[in-house]
Amino acid sequence: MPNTSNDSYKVGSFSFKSRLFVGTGKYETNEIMKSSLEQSRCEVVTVAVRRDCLADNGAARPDNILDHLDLDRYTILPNTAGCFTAKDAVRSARLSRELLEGLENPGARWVKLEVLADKKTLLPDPVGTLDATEQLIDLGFEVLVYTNDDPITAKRLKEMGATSVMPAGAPIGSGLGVLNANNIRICLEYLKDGDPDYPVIVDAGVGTASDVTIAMELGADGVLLNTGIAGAANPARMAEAMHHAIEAGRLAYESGRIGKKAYATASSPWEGCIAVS
Amino acid sequence: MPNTSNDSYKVGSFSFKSRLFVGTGKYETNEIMKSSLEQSRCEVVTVAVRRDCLADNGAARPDNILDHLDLDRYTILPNTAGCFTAKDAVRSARLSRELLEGLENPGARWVKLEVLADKKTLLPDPVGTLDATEQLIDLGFEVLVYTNDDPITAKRLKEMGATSVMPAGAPIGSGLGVLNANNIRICLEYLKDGDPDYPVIVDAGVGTASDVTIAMELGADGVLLNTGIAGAANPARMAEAMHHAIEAGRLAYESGRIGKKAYATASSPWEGCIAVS
Amino acid sequence: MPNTSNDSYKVGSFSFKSRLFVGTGKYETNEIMKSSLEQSRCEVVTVAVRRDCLADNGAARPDNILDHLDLDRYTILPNTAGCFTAKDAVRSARLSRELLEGLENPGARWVKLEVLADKKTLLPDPVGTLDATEQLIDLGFEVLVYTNDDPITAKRLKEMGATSVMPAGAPIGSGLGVLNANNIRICLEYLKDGDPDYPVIVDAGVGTASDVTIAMELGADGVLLNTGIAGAANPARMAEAMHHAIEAGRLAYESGRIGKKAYATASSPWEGCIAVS
Amino acid sequence: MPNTSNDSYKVGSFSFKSRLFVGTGKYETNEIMKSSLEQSRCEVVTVAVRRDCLADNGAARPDNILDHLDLDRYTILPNTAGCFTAKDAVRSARLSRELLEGLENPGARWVKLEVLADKKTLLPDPVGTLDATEQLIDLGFEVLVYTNDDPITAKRLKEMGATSVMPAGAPIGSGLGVLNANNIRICLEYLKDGDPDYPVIVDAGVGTASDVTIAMELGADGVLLNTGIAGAANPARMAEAMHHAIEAGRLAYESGRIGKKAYATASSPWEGCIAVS
Amino acid sequence: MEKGPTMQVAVNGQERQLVSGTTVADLLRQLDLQPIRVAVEINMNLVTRSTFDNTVISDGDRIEIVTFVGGG
Amino acid sequence: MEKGPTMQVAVNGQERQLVSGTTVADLLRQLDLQPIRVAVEINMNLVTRSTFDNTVISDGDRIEIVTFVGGG
Amino acid sequence: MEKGPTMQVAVNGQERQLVSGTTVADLLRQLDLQPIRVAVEINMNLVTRSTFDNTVISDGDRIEIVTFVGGG
Amino acid sequence: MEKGPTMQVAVNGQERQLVSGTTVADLLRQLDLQPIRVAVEINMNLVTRSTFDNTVISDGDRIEIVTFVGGG
Repeated sequence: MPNTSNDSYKVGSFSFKSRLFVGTGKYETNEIMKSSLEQSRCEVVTVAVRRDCLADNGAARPDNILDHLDLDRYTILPNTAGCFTAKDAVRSARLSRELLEGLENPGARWVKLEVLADKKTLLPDPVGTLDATEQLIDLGFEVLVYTNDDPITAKRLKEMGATSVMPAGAPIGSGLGVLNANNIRICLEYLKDGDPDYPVIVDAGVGTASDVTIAMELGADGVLLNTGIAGAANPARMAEAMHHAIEAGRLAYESGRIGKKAYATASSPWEGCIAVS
Repeated sequence: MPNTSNDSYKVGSFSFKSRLFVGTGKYETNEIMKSSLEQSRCEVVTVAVRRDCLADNGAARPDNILDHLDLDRYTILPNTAGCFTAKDAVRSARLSRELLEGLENPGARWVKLEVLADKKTLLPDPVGTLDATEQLIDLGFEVLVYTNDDPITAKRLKEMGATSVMPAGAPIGSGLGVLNANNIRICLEYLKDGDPDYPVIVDAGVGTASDVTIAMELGADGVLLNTGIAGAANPARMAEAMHHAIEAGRLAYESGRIGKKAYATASSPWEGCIAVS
Repeated sequence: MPNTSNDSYKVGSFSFKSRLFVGTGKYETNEIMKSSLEQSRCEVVTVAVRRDCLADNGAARPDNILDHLDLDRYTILPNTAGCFTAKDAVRSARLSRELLEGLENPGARWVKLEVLADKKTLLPDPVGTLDATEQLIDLGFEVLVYTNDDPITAKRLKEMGATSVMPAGAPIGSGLGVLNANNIRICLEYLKDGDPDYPVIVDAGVGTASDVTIAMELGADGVLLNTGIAGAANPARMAEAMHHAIEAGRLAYESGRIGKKAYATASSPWEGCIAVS
Repeated sequence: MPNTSNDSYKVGSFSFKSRLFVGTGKYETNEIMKSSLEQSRCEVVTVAVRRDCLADNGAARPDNILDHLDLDRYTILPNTAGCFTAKDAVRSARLSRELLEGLENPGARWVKLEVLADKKTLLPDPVGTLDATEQLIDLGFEVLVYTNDDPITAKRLKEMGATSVMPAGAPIGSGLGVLNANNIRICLEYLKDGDPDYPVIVDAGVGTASDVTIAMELGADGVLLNTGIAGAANPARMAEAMHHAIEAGRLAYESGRIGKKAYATASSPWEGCIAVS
Repeated sequence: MEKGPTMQVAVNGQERQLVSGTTVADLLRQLDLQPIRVAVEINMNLVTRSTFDNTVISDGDRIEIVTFVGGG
Repeated sequence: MEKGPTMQVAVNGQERQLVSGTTVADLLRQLDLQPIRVAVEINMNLVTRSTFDNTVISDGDRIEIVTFVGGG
Repeated sequence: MEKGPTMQVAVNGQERQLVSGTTVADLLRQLDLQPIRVAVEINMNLVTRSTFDNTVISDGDRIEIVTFVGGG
Repeated sequence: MEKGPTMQVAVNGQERQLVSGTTVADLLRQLDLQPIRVAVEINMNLVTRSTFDNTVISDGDRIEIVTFVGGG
């Protein structure tokens, strides 16, 4: 019997119960972000590294996101969003680690690696991603790697030592869900072969709750999303939806669904029918 | 703003919070049925009418299902499963009402009408269904009508006075989910035109949790299922999955999902990237 | 071995080689219609009955469509489009027959029955359709019945004596293709049970060539379409596409396609590879 | 107006009319292969390089495939199937070129590059593929590159100088068709940006005719397949189906299909209806 | 032109006055319509072509004269 | 035990002999069925529970005694 | 105000003049930035927080001072 | 039969003894293979057809003789 959805599972040296990873970008206000994170019941939130605001002219400095995240509650997962080369991704990861070490936050140990190919589609660059993964592992990071849904790249990333492979369901922010379930299935087959607890997290593309459920029903260990919540008309409610969607998908995966048939069999018994016809 | 998923909604003279309707057929044991119903958090369970066991030879009589249903907790929704003519469906409904009146159960007021065309596919017979609906309404029943996903039949059933129209997602027991979302959407458009609270419940075809979530995201008010839970390897866990799936779908429907695009926009801001590339 | 796509097949008392039925509505000009029909290589064209233009004030009368159809080449299939009741459909069919008898056109023997439910969705009314089918058969027509994709209604129509059942792939003019392949498959199973030559023609919903191919691969005997050609940017070229799509689909159906697998087997042999790796 | 399907199009220094590329593997007999190739009307056939049979013991040597291919009719496209490293793929390509130069066959100029990752799934290895592409271009080959459907890898291959990028619709031999139309669309957008005649050929995964039509409707310039024909119950007929499917898809692509709507508009005019209702 | 008594009919939904005694064939001639290209209903009953000459239109009749148009 | 005249009925499709004058309530008792847990039809007509005591079964009656079972 | 010799550096892409001898810690103070909330690179090399006080900025240095923002 | 000194080579993965001095062209003749239908590698290096006559095989050489087969 696999773990039940109430049990905790591991991602590298971390252990969580919630299988939902939520990004902190694009919320209209910090309050909406906070209530969305709460409703999502996530334990891990992603953040990005950016140049600080140099408001040395006395202008008000905008709030820092750290002022709005309960660091006792959430594990910070820094990403390398915005990086188009392995080099920049490594710089970004090291800066994140430095920040999180200063905060004595356990998120210092890991990083969500993104090496994007261009701003047009935000698709990951497989070569740069492989390169950066290797460098970051050498630097001691636990690397969670955002990648496309190619099973071969996924397998290679795991072989290099990635802590988790995070195949995309669809392009970032597209809202298209899991476009190629066959590829995700083969990724899972490769990555969990002889290693069923290896964590595979579907990252990117989620548009609505059923996308999350479908990803989890395929056997993913978790889902990472941001725009699907932040861009909804009611982000906090959609966050709650995503919480339930994760639970639904995981439980359904564990429950052994019925088979599919063109048509099937009655739910009520035939025996004892009063029908004379 | 539509009702939140925590609010109650109405089906005829009934008011519920849970949007999941669960059948009681096909469980291996009554204990599994009971725990599945519990985990599903449903408030309505369906039952069928059948000839009682005439064990007057002293043989042990099998348990009656009523011994295993907490009637204070669940509203009984009797179905007319096994009927292939309007006449038999009306007989079945009247027998159910008599039984439930004796039990002083509010389920005496309503019935889930099924008039099937044949045992091979268990598809509903539209003509017999229309006929029986009319008769049952005349007899004072609140009629919840299982029908195919044809929007025209759905509209006619409502016009005749059906309390709820219950279009099939897919054939009974098929596990195929919602095969024709376009038809369900048009059903909803017709049935809720000027009457947004008219209850539309997707009935039949559910194979796994995401099927439920998808049905709810289309705007259905509820989902009725049986085999999807009873036939799962772990029914009670699948029942819990279905509970979450209903919540996920309803909340997502209410939350206003993001649009779909071939590719999209970054979740992390571009401004302030350290990348020199 | 089923008929090859070069063999002729029968629809009632008619025999054709082409499996494409093309409507004559909505072309920008008669010339475009003519070249589209030619490119489609269809043998049957549908027409509708409408009030003639009463240009008795000396105004030029618009061309009659019959001036633009080579009646030696095409069999005319009159439809009852625009009818919302069985009564009007019967009137329309009788008027068509009178017209075609005058023209000594064999199309006088048959009619494509459409009884629509409303102008909003153009979906067929199942009850009116059953009613009109019965009346038209009594009046001696060979009735080809446009209906929804419900297998039970399809089966009943055949049992009533319909010459061909024509289930919709999707709503008229929607361009959505075959929305519910499962239903079309069950229709075919019912209609061809013990009667493999009974003609089933998918009617309505076609948007592009692959929709036609998919319908034919399911085992349909033909496809009827109009908007998919007439509304294309280049109707005559799309007509040619539809011709090839029909051939492709029929041939593929007859050829016994390979199975589906998550991944598979090499097209080139392994033996004798030079690879030392 | 793009080229019509009757016009020829270019792949590197080659010019063809047929957009179907057919593999020569897995046919039961050479006769079936020959008739299948004929029925497919393809102009290009792929072959693989393997160790010759060393029947120096006097045993009968099996026929050579070259005895069964009309080299005046078909352009040979040698593949590097069976290679799992860039090095082996380069060796294979050079051996093919040597063979074809000896035969004075124009196929000596090009190669279909396949660098597979493993025998289990036959998925391409993106890193090895990029590496081999570079080497083969340096060696003067026109390289047609089989790759996964990742648009970024596709774009990089073109930038390196690949003559054609050949994204997979689905795993080799899977029969699953085009699993991720969104990715193929983005590939086309990247590869044809400012260069509309750049040839993009969907390679692998085709199970039946509609898969080919769908690929072509997306805007691909051609489709390469083998198992879909060779593994069919009737390969020659399926080959004819594939010919029509290619034509259907190309013509439909060029014709500007109608849009999709939930429901739509009548094909027959409303004006002049006799209906009084 | 119209000397005799007239009657009021509807042709394809339009009100018209016809001379009493007008047959279907007369009406089609007046409308410059070829009998072979039309079919005719009076009061929702089909008038077969062979009876056009003999079918006299009555006051108040609702006449439909139809032909084929493009349709799908 | 059965002294009086008997009659032949069908109960849930099974042929049975009952003593003439047997009521529905009698029959349920004989079958050890709780009235509250069943509903009864005679010749496809519903017999309401309140009339079980007074409803006398006739020769040739087709009786259905039903209860609830699991169903979807 | 600035009495001593100055140097030209880039901080987060903006050109700035700093007094020679300025340390990273000095710079953060000038910018009113809490050391705990930022991470610093000089010429693409990370400067660990523990060395802020001792790391003297050189003329022409390209300095990045970063913090966390919302991201997905 | 073989009088002169021999050498050991691998042809398509099979170990074989060849007379010293054997050329590629000799080997193909021995194997009854048409030069036009094969391509040859020695130790993973391509041997062009025009040099078959002059290319002398050495002891320990790994020779690949390939042709086309059906492939997709």
